[in-house]
Amino acid sequence: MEQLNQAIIDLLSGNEIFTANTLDIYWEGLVNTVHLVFVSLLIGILLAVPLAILRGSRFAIIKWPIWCYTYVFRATPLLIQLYLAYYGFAFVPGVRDTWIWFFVEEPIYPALFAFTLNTAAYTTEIFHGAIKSTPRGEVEAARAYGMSRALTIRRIVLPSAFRRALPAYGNEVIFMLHASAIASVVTIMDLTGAAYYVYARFYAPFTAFIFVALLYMVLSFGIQAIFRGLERWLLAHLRPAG
Amino acid sequence: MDLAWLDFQGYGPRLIEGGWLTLRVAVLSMVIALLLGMFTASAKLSSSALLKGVATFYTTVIRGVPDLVLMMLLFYGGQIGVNMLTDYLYDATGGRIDWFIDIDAFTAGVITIGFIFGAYMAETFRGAFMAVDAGQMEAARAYGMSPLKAFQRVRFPLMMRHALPGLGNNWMVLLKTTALVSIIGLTDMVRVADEATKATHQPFLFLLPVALGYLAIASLSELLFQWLTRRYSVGFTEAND
Amino acid sequence: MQGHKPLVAAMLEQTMPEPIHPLVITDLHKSFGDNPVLRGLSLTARKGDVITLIGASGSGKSTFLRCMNLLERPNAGEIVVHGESIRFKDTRRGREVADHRQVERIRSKLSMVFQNFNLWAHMTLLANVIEAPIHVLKVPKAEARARGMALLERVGLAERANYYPAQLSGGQQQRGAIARALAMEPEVMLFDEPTSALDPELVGDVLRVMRELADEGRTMIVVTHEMAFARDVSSQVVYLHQGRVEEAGPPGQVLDNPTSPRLRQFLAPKH
Amino acid sequence: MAQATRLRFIPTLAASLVVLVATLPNAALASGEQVRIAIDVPYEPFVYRTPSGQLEGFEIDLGNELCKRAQLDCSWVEQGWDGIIPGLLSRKYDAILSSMAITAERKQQVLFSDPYYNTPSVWIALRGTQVDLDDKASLKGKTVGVQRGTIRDVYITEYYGDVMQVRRYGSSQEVANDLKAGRLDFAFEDYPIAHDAFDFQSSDAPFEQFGPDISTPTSIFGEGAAIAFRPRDEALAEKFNQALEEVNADGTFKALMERYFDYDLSVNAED
Repeated sequence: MEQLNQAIIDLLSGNEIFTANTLDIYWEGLVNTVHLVFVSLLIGILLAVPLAILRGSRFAIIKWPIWCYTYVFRATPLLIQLYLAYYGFAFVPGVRDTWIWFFVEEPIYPALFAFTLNTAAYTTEIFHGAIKSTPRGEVEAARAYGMSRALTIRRIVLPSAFRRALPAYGNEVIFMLHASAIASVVTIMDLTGAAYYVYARFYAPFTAFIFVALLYMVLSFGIQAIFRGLERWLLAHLRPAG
Repeated sequence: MDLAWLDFQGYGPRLIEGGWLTLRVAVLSMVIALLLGMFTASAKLSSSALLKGVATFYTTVIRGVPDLVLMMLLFYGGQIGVNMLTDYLYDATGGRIDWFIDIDAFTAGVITIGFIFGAYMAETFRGAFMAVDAGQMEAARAYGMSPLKAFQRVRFPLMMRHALPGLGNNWMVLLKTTALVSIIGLTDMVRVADEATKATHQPFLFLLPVALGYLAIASLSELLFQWLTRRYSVGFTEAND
Repeated sequence: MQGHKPLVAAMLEQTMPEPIHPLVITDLHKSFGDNPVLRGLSLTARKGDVITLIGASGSGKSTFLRCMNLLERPNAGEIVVHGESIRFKDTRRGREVADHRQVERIRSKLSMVFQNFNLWAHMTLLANVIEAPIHVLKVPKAEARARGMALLERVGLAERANYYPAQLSGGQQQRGAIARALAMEPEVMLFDEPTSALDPELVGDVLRVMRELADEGRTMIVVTHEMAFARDVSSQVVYLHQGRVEEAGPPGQVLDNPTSPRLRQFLAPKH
Repeated sequence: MAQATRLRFIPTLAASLVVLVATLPNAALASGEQVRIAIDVPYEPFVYRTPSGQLEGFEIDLGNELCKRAQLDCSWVEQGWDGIIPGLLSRKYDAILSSMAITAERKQQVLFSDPYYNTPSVWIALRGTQVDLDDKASLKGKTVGVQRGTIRDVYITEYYGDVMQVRRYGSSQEVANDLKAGRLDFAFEDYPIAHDAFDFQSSDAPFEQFGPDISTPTSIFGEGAAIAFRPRDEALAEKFNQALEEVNADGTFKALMERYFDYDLSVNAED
């Protein structure tokens, strides 16, 4: 720890790239990135669970629109979705007098909107796949013991599907962290935005981008570690007795 | 029928050019990614600790850092690296070799995306290499095939069957990642649409057709991969198919 | 004598009110598409009966069992569980269950043990046992736990209560599944080839538990290939052939003196 | 196993290298007489792209004129403002002709020509906005947009960063768009840009210049816009200086200026 402190002090002395001022900007960027990713993942997963269940519906009228939604959002770049969310409503005449304006005024809301719909689409497909691969016998056993359809989904299908979806969802979380870097194109001061700012201000692309690259790596590894822990805990049933 | 709207307020031809650029960037970087991935996967499976270490470092770093940040780093870093090399040559030869190699935005974009997806491809190929039964290779050698021939005739087709789903997936992600080249200054279709949107304040007129363009490319490639999958899984089809 | 009730029993039925049997099935029909699988099957399980269904594969014995708790939907016929008849309604798509709540309630009285155990993989053994009692029968958690542990003790798996299914052998899983079935305190237990998926050396433990249940006087309907079990334990053996009852009666009669040539051939030692 | 892996390694290595090298011809070998000039597009009316993709504007005309006089083979490179100095230093191009103000900070990185125009910066807001730029309390919570990395970004961050919400954009056009869309309360822009985008001279324009022209402190706003070069390219800078002197002397500069502006933005205009 002391060595680390010393290293930071060495780094801070005698340069203008890592001053208290720029570190403050990086910190703001870090907070914004984490906030953006966390909120969109949270709302995304809340949307994805019901969508994933309905995606497996017998009725074409329910199944088909959800398939369309996930297909379109997965086949087009998030950057375009972000642009559409950011510019799409801003120039509609009269929009300023409607409640929608609240979501348009601050750049964070269009960004959250685009990110949430994007991650919800991917998460829906991940969960749908996991639900589909629930062993039929387990569902049958639940039904045979008098569980209703809803209770079976709640107690058997979802808990088991969540566990199976965990590794894929962990990847989605990391993808989302990486994808959030484009938030900087709509003026959000996220980590990448902070790097942009520092390098535009001090003409040092390397220091700024290498530094945020390292921060992103730390975040990525942190997320990986969390998911490994989750898997150890929630996927205990897959490990041989020990 | 009135086709005037196809002009897209004068941006039509550039949108199409942008689409063509998107396709070229995607295909060329896919080629680089495939080769780099194959190479890295081999390095990871080799017995050399050095190769293994370098390959692991490469894939770990790439997968820990956002594409956009890597793009910025490589876009400038690539040029600076080349400059350092040419400067060294200049000094070392006493000024007889005076080169300047200009990495334009297109080259930088293609190499950068190829470099990023090489890491993802490496994981796909590594899985596929390991899935190929070692016995099959031995059989090929036993029948007197040369190593190259054995690779070409036996290991490669066998491996492709395992690699195809991952490759298809990576291609889709790569295709969408090309949109980021608009941020480092390449006039792909996203950039043209963005420029037009900012100038005319009509986001839906420009961004929606571009989204449809991606959708079309994605759907076509899905069909292609389905066809390839069928081709490479001859003899492996499951009984219930 | 075969197919006729003993005289005394017949006389008793006339004078005394009809006792409520755990399970009475009348004239059950089932077809998959155009392919009839069950062609008019009837069966009465009195309290304490152990009825063994035998027959070649494709005879419809498993389908029959799965119709009893509506895992398969019969096309015609009546199912009465403890005096309550399952209601159906006719829709454009054919005969459907009229009241899903009723079916769920009735299923909770008929516990099934599956060929492939079908334990819930993400739950520990104990959690498997107490899941349905808590969420279907609304038994208080503490009570369900205590009873669940007692049941695991019974089937010899008390120390494995906190293991996950994947960490247990097939035999242990099946005994766990039996404990799960018992936890519902069912009117009737349905066994669907409970030993077919087990390694031969693990079959014994499962059969021993089933024997004990029979001795306790549980009402059981068992689809099985274990002829020794059928002979020793059942009160009635039913031989199905192509969706019909070919022969039925006490094991001594059906297994030792089969009248049907098909049953005789079915019972002949195979090499 | 070790042998097998090495055998597969060699052909892939060879193939990879061949293709990597084959992609390099895209990288052209530049000769000495060619000059690549970077410009941040759009910065109307200094530079903008027509829908068909043509580059037009005052600086394009000026640059082309200077190159003609200095007998240089010039080409334009489009580059976002953020990276325009790093790109110069890493030799992606040889000069920046993009309304870059001469500041002490930038002088440490690049070599500047003589300035070719000088304009103040201005605040723009919706007509009738009621705040006092000197009273920071009245600005609390207001949003102001600037182009990232410009002298205006530096000024706003330094003087108003503590009370106002500063939004930094990649291009000045985006600042104007978001002010028009209502996402911003203020924009802080170069005078010609604001003039062009908001037309605030006409009395019925919805936006107006807010407060006085801002061009001090000089430590931030510098001494006017100039062409930037790498520090060691003094000869090249000298050629451009000479050409600048010529166009100023023979009235070409004035003629060009009048084509795009109805006011004077030459360096000595304010004197």
